[in-house]
Amino acid sequence: MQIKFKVNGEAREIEVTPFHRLLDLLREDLGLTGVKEGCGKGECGACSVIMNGRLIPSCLVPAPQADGAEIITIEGLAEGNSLHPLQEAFIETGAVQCGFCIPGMIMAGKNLLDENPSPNEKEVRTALSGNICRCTGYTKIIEAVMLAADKMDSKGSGSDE
Amino acid sequence: MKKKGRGLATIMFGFGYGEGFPDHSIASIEIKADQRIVIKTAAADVGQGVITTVIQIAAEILRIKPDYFEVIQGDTHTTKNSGSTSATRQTYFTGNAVKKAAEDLLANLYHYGSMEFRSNHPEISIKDGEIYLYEEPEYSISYWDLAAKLKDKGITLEAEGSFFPVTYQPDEKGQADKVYVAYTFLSQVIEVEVDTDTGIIDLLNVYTAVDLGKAINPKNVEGQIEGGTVQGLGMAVMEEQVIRNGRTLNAGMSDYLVPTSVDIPKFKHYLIEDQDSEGPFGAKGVGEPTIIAAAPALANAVYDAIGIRFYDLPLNPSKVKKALEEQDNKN
Amino acid sequence: MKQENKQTISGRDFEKYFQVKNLKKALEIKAKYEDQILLIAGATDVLVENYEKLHEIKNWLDLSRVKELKFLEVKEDKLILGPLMTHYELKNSQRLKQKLPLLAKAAAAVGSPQIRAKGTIGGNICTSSPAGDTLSALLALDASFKLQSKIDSRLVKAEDFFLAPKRNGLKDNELLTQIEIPLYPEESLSFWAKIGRRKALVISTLNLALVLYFEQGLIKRAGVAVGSAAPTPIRLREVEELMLGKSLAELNYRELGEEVKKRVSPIDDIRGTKEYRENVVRDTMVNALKSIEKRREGGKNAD
Amino acid sequence: MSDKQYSVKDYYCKHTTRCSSETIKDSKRFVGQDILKADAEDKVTGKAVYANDITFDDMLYLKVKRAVHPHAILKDIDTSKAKKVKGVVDIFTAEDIPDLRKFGLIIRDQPVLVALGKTMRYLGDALAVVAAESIEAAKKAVDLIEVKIEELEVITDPFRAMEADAVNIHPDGNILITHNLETGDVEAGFAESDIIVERKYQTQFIDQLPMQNEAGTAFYDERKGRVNIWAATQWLHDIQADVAQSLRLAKDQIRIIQPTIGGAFGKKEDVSVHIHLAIAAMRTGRPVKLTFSREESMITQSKRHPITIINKTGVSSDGYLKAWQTKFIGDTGAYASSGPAVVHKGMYHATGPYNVENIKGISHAVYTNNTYAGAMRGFGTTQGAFAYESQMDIMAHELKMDPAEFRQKNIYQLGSCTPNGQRLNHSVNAEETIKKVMELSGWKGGK
Repeated sequence: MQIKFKVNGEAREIEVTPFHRLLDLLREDLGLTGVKEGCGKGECGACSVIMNGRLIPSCLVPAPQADGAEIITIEGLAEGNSLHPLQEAFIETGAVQCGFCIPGMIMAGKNLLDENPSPNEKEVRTALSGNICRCTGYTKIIEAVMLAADKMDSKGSGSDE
Repeated sequence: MKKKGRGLATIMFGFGYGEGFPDHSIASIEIKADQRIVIKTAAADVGQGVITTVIQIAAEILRIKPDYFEVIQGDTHTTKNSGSTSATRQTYFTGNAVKKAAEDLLANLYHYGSMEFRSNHPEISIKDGEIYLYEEPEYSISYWDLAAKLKDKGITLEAEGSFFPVTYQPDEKGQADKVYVAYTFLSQVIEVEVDTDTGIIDLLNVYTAVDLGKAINPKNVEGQIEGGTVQGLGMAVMEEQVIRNGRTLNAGMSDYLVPTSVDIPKFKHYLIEDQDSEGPFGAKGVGEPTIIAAAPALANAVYDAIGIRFYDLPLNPSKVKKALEEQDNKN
Repeated sequence: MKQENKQTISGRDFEKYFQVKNLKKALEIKAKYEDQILLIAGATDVLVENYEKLHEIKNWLDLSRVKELKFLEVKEDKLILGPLMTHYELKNSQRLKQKLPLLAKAAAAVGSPQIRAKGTIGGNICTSSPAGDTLSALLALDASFKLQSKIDSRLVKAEDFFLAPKRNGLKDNELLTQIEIPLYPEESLSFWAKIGRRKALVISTLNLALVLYFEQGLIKRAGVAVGSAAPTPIRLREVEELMLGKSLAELNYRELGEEVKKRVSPIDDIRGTKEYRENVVRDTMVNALKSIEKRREGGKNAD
Repeated sequence: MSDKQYSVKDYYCKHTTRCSSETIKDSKRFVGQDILKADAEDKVTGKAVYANDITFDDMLYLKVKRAVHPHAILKDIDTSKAKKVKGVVDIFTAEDIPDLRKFGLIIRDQPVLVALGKTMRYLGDALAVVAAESIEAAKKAVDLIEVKIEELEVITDPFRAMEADAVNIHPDGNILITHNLETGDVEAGFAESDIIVERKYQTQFIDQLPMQNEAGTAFYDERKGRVNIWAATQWLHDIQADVAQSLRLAKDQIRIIQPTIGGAFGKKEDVSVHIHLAIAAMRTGRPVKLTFSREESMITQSKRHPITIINKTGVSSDGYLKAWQTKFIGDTGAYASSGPAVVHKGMYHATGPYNVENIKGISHAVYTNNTYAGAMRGFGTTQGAFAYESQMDIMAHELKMDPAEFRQKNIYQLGSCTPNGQRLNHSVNAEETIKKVMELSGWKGGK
């Protein structure tokens, strides 16, 4: 079946089948390999993308459910050569080790900051609780999201909805 | 009811393969005319940051900003053996190999630089990618221009370094003069709160002091401490692959649990840097030591909290609650 | 599209995918295909269950676009919910938090932020896992489920709906179309707890829901239900009855905990031992009562 | 055979990394500074290429048929139904590749494919590999492969494995390796001890659980006679050598290119996808990809060793360690992997960083039919530390002494000697770590 949707602002039209997941569609058909598969069962968060304004596990979305949706992946965050404040903050705080969880983590961070531009630490922790990281022990990732909130706040670009 | 406790553990870790195993690392560095300095190493960066570490070491020796460096990594046909990313060995081994290559290259910068200026080594100086006459700094040549000039003469401005320290295989009683290249030491205090109703252990604070010789990149060391400790705490309280009759009962992340962002404690670290090791700039390895103290420190903290000693890992809620019930029934 | 459609390769049993927009159509399809079609809404349970064999599914019925199944309304003495309400929507609904904080709290404990954004309460009910987080809350709140077929509909009490692990009273031609929860006039206080091996993204080792309705200081109604402590989530009517007509001061919490413990029949599994669940369900019941007592004393702001 | 030419360059140059010094304060010194990670920008933008992100047109997908029983003899394997699945290009078993050699990190005891009449020793053993046009066809074909076996006793723990009547998992018996440790006179040490504590500790199977599962892509360059493999590994040249020897190729005929690695922690030391990829690439002449699911990764690849540790320690009433006797029994599972090195490394560290004159230890790594155990962060010493640091606290408690004070009494100093007889001549600040951690945590002593 044919579906239409928007990925990172670009309209796409593509033939899909329900046994392919949104994850497969993004990675294999559209080459958006920043979206990662860590478990395939919604238990790790590596495949998280934002669909219609909500953070969702793309491994648990049959491709046809993306029809008409607006999707943002990690590839859609930077504008040209200028990184999103979250991306900058992850680099600056040393929050990146192997990097496999990072795209999903950053999307979870973005989803939080879209809804709550100045979260406290507890809110950050909760917002990231669906994303497993095995390398960092989370501490610097939490710092990164807090730092990004500050950056966006001071830029006055806290609300990019 | 919630009961607080704290526990201490002190550990050591002999790193490198040791035991007489031929443990070595080879790396090379080339200065290119197009303003790049290329490090080639097969050392696998699994996220710990060896790429960044070797750039810092080479930049330090070659007296030029890290921004010019590229690391070409991991190809059996273009890089030589750097050994494995294991045994907490890459900073020490590949770090030293890169340092030696950089030193060789630095010496050659002096050598070719002195030919350029028709002067002797002590009369020239090197800084920020420029070779210049000490007394007359206006006479200078950049690394890149030098590399270009040498290239015309068929000379590549490159060097290879290797590090191959000796250890000995222990005898039948496990004895030898040198079994591991060096030891890292670490102490950790962990504070917990045990919920006596549910047997769930809350992780509150972790304090770490590590004797690591020298932190090449302190932030990355912190990342190792936090990540390693959380893995160790996972082992202490929740992780277990349950294999019964050869079959894994929890092959998947819904039942093989590791800590999440809401499970982790807060951290404070102290790095002890005596720069007294044979590693680059006195550095010792730190990757593995960061996981080791967590489980015993936690078990000791739980004992402090509830007076029960556990001998089997992990201290999962079922185990803790069962012990609490038995304690209750005794009293 | 540059990507070649590989439909011709076998190993893919897929035939039909119905993405229906209204309930009537959905019921027609369900009547026709009965158990030969896979229902999805949030898809969070179904895709996990069928991981590695999605290609073997022949027919799909996707309810996610049936707008008439997504609502939350207060109608006189009851709150009614469409099964497509996501856990995220329930957790954040001001009306639900005000009317039935117990259910909002249970919804907030489901899975992870990602799962809550996608998973629905209808899915949680129809999957009928003994560990389903919202199910103990629904049982304690005396919820009923409207099961509808092309021809007629019936209302089934939550406590009669769950039959066995992942089995329920839905017939092959029926869909769950509405959840009804009575709103009683009395002052009520509730408690919900999820016990797991970690603090997030975890399947319940145990969950417990308690709601008490007070009239002049006496317990007029009560709801007690537990999850992951029996083959299905269960409501404990006998324990409720022990509390009726009494004030909190007259209750023996420890005894009530023991009564709960007596009535569960958990198993040993990877998430906890039978013994663990029995003891913790007892202590959690005690905590639930203490928590309600505390809140009653210190003004009745729900936790 | 495809006539398309594939190039290593397709996925080669991308793995170059640059480093930034923008944020450093003192531009003259780079060591000891928080230089930003060189590879972080690629990772936060989703540009970093991991093995599973590598795709070629015309690529085949592989799926492995694995053991159906943890310990059994393979009597028959029938792939005829599987071969009929449309989209299946190739299925191979050990019978199709007669000269395969075993592989392994230290001891080569692991079959690439279990041959007829040979034994499957755990559920991760490979019986056949399917190459198909789609992953679904490969999965379906794997399900249609029929296997007949003769079941053997499943050895579930090392204590059963060491009993005389237990069936041998490998020809030389179930004890893979034994090590001893002895210095001083442990009996004399116990004789002069005032308190003796003996305890038994048990650790569990742990999965390293790197976020990235095993994955790889490969193609065969017929002109050069070389297989190019992209797959994460912790030691390129060692895997290259192991793949080459198992296929009886020259080392140069196997080229392994390291993509970005999504975590390892010891799990990516062993061969995983590599040899199957190489065989399939050579047989089909097409690019091939093999990706493990999380379940497959957990069942098939190495674990942290569960180790049973018995510590008997003697201490004088004034708090000095006099004797330490220890025994380590590690469950190394079905294959050796790093097992020959892990368990005794734990034992070599059995006394922790404490001065003990009289030490005696023995360690065994023992085969079972569990998933094989290998390397994981700490390499046996993580298990050992749980035992020795628990033991230290128990002794402190018996002595009614503050645990920190008790440790400080016995802690290594410059010139101390390890249980192996290694004198520590430089960089020994173990005591300083205790002092600093006490300061940091506000530890005041007592107890």
